[in-house]
Amino acid sequence: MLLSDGRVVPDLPLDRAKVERCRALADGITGQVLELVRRHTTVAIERTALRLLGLHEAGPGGVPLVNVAVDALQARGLLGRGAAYWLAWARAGGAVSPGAVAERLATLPERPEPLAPAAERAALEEVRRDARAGVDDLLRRVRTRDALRTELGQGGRPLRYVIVATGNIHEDIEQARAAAQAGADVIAVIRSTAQSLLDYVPDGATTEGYGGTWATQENFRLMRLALDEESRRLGRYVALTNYSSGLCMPEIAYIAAHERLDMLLNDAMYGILFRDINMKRTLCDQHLSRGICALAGIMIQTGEDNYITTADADEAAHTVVASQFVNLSFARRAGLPERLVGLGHAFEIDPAREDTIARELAQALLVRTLFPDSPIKYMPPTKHKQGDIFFSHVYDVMSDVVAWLTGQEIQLLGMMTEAMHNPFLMDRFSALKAADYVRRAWRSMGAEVVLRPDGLVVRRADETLGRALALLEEVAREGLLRAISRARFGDVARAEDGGKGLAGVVERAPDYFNPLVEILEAR
Amino acid sequence: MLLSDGRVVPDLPLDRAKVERCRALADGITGQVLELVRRHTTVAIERTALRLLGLHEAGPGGVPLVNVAVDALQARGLLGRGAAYWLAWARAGGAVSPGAVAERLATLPERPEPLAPAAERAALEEVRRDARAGVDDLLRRVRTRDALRTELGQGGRPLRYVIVATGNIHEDIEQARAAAQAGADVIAVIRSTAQSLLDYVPDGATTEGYGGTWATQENFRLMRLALDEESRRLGRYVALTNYSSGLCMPEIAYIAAHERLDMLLNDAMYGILFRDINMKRTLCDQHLSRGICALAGIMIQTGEDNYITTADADEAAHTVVASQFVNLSFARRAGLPERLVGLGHAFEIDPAREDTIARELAQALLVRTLFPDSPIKYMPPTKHKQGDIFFSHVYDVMSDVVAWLTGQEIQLLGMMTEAMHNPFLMDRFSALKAADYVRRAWRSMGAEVVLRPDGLVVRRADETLGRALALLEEVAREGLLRAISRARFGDVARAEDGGKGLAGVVERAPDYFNPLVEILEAR
Amino acid sequence: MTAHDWSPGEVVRPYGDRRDDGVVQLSFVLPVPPGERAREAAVELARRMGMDQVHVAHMEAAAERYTFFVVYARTAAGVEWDRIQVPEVTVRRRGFDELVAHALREVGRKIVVLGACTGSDAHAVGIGAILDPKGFAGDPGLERYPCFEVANLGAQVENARLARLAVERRADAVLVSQVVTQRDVHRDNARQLVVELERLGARAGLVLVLGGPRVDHRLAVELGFDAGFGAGTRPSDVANYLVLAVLRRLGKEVQ
Amino acid sequence: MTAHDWSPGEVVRPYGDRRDDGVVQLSFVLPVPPGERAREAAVELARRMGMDQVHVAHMEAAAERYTFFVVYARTAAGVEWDRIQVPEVTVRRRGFDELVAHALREVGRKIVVLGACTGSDAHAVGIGAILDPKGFAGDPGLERYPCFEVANLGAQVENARLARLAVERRADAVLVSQVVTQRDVHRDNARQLVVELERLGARAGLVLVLGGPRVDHRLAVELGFDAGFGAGTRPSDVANYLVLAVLRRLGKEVQ
Ligand code: B12
Ligand code: B12
Ligand SMILES: Cc1ncc(COP(=O)(O)O)c(C=O)c1O
Ligand SMILES: Cc1ncc(COP(=O)(O)O)c(C=O)c1O
Repeated sequence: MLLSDGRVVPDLPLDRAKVERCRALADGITGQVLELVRRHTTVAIERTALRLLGLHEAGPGGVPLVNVAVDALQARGLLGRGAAYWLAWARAGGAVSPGAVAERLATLPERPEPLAPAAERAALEEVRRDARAGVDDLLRRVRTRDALRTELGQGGRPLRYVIVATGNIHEDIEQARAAAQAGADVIAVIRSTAQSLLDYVPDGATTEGYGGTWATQENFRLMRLALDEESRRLGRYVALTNYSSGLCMPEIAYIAAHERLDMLLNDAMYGILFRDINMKRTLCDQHLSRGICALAGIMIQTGEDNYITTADADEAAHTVVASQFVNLSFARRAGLPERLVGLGHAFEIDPAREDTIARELAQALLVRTLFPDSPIKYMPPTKHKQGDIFFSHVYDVMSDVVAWLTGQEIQLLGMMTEAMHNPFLMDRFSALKAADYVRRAWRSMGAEVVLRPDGLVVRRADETLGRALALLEEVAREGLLRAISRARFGDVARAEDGGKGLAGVVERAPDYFNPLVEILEAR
Repeated sequence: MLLSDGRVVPDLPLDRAKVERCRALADGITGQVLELVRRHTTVAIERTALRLLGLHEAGPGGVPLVNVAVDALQARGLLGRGAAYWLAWARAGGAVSPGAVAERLATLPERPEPLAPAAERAALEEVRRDARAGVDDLLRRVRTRDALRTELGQGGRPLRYVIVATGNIHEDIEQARAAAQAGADVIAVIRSTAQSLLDYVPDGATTEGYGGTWATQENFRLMRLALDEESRRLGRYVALTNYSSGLCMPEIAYIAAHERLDMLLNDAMYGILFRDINMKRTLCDQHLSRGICALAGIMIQTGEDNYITTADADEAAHTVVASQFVNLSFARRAGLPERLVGLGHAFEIDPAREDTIARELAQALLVRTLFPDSPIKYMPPTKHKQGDIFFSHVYDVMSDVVAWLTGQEIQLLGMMTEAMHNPFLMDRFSALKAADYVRRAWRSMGAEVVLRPDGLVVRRADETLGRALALLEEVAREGLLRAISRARFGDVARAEDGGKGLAGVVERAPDYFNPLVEILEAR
Repeated sequence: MTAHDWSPGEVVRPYGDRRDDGVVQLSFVLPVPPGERAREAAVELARRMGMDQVHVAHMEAAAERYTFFVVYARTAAGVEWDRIQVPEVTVRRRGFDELVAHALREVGRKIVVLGACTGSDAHAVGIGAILDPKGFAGDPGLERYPCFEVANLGAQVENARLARLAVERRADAVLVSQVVTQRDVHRDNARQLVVELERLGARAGLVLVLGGPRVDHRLAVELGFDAGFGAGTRPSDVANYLVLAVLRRLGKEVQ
Repeated sequence: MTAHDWSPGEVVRPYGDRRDDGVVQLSFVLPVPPGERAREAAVELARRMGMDQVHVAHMEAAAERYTFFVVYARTAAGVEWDRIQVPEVTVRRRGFDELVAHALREVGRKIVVLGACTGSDAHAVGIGAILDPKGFAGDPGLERYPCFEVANLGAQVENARLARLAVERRADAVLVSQVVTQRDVHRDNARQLVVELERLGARAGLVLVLGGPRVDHRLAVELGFDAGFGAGTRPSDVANYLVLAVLRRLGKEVQ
């Protein structure tokens, strides 16, 4: 198969009918969920709307104004109307500055005085205008990002994606620069361990994190500035990504867009399965977060790779594929074109087994072939990494080979110290050097290799597709929520009203008002 | 192609006519040389004959008796008759013990009294009997080796070949055992740097060597005993190899056979090109050494891999192939069946270049396909190894992949510290662990991969064969000696009467007597 | 002298290619650009670690101001084998059936086990490998043992909640997994649980076990746990330990 | 503080993932079987090398009585950048043509260069890379320079013979390659040449250069040579040095 970027990968014969059926089933599955999504809003969604409307800063004690406001509204059971409505209401009441607005919303009476119809219409119109202004501003910023990317151009495919995670944004910047100098094309700043469970976005530049660095607007800004500078110096655009995930999916998407991030890890189910976040909450949040990514041209990356860290990569291969169909469908429903949906998968089969390369090739080629227009993101081995860095390095390099042969678009580089700690500077260097060698050495092999038609690889790919189809049939029958509660993905079972953040899900009132949603749905 | 050991490698279409022509040319080339060989003997050849006839030990000052005797004979210009003749002569004169014989030969008068025809006939007959007895004893020992190998069986193909080279035989033994425990199938004890230029074989167990351990009969014996024991413990036969190379090729072959070595590095031209040994000398010596290997069922391994350490592996690929045809022809003329001729080649293309895998695959597959009955020996990268052990380890593993995909029979494992020092215990361990993983992971890929008919690999292989043919045509025209003097192999030029050891080459007298040669030629 | 006649009491030293040569391989990055001076700095650094015959095998720019080094050197350091003290979780290992029978007989009821990966640590696979039926590396998990009543609370469990549940469910043993160790978050987190349990006066009555890839027995004990298990632990190791420890708690010293 | 405002005078320390964290990676083998005790021995060993926060990342049997370890730890060691003295072969580098013109003009004749890989060392590629026309890494070899008259004697050249030839051919410079370094054979071998040359009273009149992958300037000087070149040397480095050194010998200090 000839890829859009000119690379050639071995042809993988697929049963088109099966593929079409999978897509159709996925659309059915997400369709059901979308109804639920449209009937609800969440504290995160409302906070996002308020951010767009100017409530950026944090108040005393670092509590973001949007949390002050939204928590109060929810406490009074007023959130169903939409925080933007109450902002309009507060403004009509004379509150002007963000602080004043938050203050006013935080101190609403039991039954707030309704506005006169005309005043209300005027107030909402003004808020709509502000929202559009906010969006226009956002788009201006996004265009500068796109302009620089086009001006400098990016590295060859697959883009080399590495992680920084010192916990200290300044040290992160130093290492991101070093990584870029060593050849990295994408920098991911890993978040602090606890962040996904926070129902607010921390504020300001941070220097202490656990297993990662806090995702804050200021940290985003500082890192992107440093990368702009480094990109210019290197004459190669270095992209930045972070996580729109956890309890603040849409807010982070908005902040990220504002600070010109290029990509975001954003998965419709990751939070549910791997952070035990309530499913309704995540499903509502992901939709808006993806709408924002669509608006801002941010490429999302899904997290199916995670499934095979909890489930067995060999047996659960089909769950990855099934989930990708669902994730893609959710994304398209949020307005994302396929070229912005970086479906994720990984090289995770236990290296103690035999013929792992044949199966990894089958999986990687299957995903590549199923979703030709998606910038597929390939993850290296992680779960079976050993403290033996020499072995782990070799193990990573095998995934480099498969990534190259199968024409992945974005390749997260494995670290030989994966089993021990977040990457050190020298780990990234060695990983980049090895990946470089593999790309050079295997250059034309994707075009050289023809797969035996009745061979292991071809049969395995077909079998996986078949099992993915069967799983989708099942999920379509049960409905997604039920399926998740039955551990259909990643061997993880989550109850419909279990998990964190359910309290933050609210029925929309008939007169629910959210100008951001209006704008996104109007596109 | 289905290999005799059951492995399948990608099919490589070859022009049969070209192949046949190469074989024919090689036979022509070696035919000419054999005439020269038959007209001459060398001090090494004569020493070997005397060893067979019982002159094992070393005299005072550790000088081997065979050297005492042969040097004296040559000094008096009597060597053309054959040392064995003079041994018969000395015996007839009453010298019995090896010491006495050596003594007598060392002190021959100017014109030794000729023996009466009858006495002479009797004396020579007796020596012939002794020679046959010596050979029978040798064969008995060889059979015990073969019996143990059959009893225990060897590891899977490719056999994993590692080097020990501490300089101290006792430490070598310790490390050989450790390597065997870690999975090695073949142990090569590298010789001390200087040994190939010594015109005698040192004596006894040694504990000091440079870049290797002295090859002595006692060292051979000690190592083989240790490996017998280790093999039994592991239930897997671990083979031993050393070098029949340099100025003592046939002597070492004889000693090795006696001590039950399984293989020997033995190349018809290596000594000439890489040790600057006179070509006549080496060409004569290699013939007898190979005759002995044939007799003792020792698998030889040729050294074409060395060419591409001096010449550019990419440009000189065809010289490797051409030389293999010649080496094989020499071996067959010495009575070696193809199954005992381990032709050598290597993964040596500069890793800084592009598409090295395609070219390495082409080369490895070409050699494998050209010589289906030879136990091909594959060498890892060496010349372009770096002090960056992490990179070098990855680089080695790529050669593991190629070795596996192309069904090599014996694989010398690359060491990540190749650029620094002789292997450490931990280097071998990591190499074996990685090779193991590659074999497991790529298990069926040889059968999965079909090469594009008009692809890089296929075209490159055909081109190399074509250039090898052209080179053979040239060498056939010029004659081998001339060709070598014109640097046709390994970019190294050697003069016909330059180099070391020419003085040790002697015309055979019409009545030249050498019972060992008689026995070998009678087979 | 070869390792084959190695005997305790000797000083143990790194082995490169001959006994006691003290060879070690190092790699590190220095925040300086490559060059002769940087090389010399690397050599000097190794010397200050007490090494000699320092060979800088590789020096390469890992970034503009950072240089990656690979070094081989010899250390004079050695350790006296006898002097090494290791606190080990030593138990007479019983087979599955034997252990179950023994436990049921001696305890007279099922041993209640609570397991969780605590704090913000979301790594559930490790604790799952120990508790869930499918176990680890073919070794069945604790839920398979009829002598245990197991509840795996999963990951991200707050210490306070875990302590409360331990009391409510009258747990005999609480198994805690800690996988994220950056900035020693696992230490604080583990200690916090001990505090919580003590607050509820429940610590003494419990067998408290810590586990994780960067955990060892010594660390666990130091943090106020009864035992610690590290990378590659098999459920059967834990099962054997638990039965013994619980019996001890119940004053039954039977082995 | 980041490397970007790094400045000499500071103490340079290994950089893992933050400035001055002192992180180094080690690997080594201990001649003992794996186990808790072996692990502790590895930890203790690292401590004796002055490291703390020692993490044994991996312990595996490399053979029955040998255990392979991978260790990450932090060293307190650091080096003062200013204090580092490096003897360097510093030459103002000239381009090919400029150098040739300069040499021919100042010397007034070709500079006679003899090169060899001496003793039993058969590694001819290194010296060939410096002398032979095709050179190294695209950098042409000395034979390409019209200002040099080069003879590459190849490998395995006895020191006595090389010394004799140096005198006979009135060599201005002798280039020696040493690649095999086991048991310090290269040191003895290099020293031997110096002795031979002195015996013939020829040392003083010569520029004597040593090279090889494990050679550096300091070592060469220590062995009685004028300069040393290591791994990755380019012919042009050597050419520039030779012209300068020969001119010095001829009492012409021109730069
Ligand atoms: C799988 C995985 C994940 C999955 C977890 C899925 C899940 N539900 O468990 C996902 C993708 C969600 C994940 C996320 C993160 N991870 Co993670 N993850 C891993 C990974 C790749 C494998 C861990 C694993 O499952 N191992 C397999 C199990 C069986 O092994 P084990 O845990 O060691 O358990 C064995 C023993 O330790 C012992 N054991 C373990 N627990 C217990 C308990 C008891 C009582 C006993 C007796 C024994 C015992 O028995 C087990 C069987 O032998 C490791 C890297 C690695 N290879 O170790 C990184 C790793 C642990 N993750 C890491 C990090 C930093 C994170 C993140 C914080 C990154 C981020 N900022 O996004 C996040 C957030 C997670 C969080 N909030 O805690 C780091 C931790 C670094 C450190 N030293 O602190 C690691 C080491 C990767 C790295 N090099 O950066 N991760
Ligand atoms: C090629 C090679 C061989 C070839 C040599 C062919 C030939 N005619 O040269 C063959 C196969 C014959 C060979 C044999 C042996 N080799 Co060898 N060989 C190598 C290998 C793989 C590459 C060396 C090479 O050509 N490098 C390329 C050149 C361009 O690099 P270079 O030599 O470093 O030269 C550069 C610089 O150092 C400098 N330079 C070098 N010399 C000089 C001189 C001057 C004056 C100047 C200014 C600069 C300069 O400039 C050059 C360009 O930058 C090395 C491993 C490695 N990767 O280094 C082992 C290696 C050198 N060999 C080794 C050994 C032990 C041997 C043997 C002794 C093994 C044996 N017992 O059989 C034999 C015997 C050789 C002998 N008698 O000396 C060891 C040496 C270990 C040690 N530290 O002592 C090595 C390191 C392999 C190993 N890890 O064991 N070898
Ligand atoms: C899709 C996705 N989101 C988020 C994360 C990171 O976890 P958290 O959201 O807890 O920071 C990951 C990490 O693997 C991921 O794959
Ligand atoms: C065929 C052959 N002979 C011999 C040797 C070893 O060299 P020497 O004979 O000098 O020990 C090698 C090493 O590469 C070789 O390939």
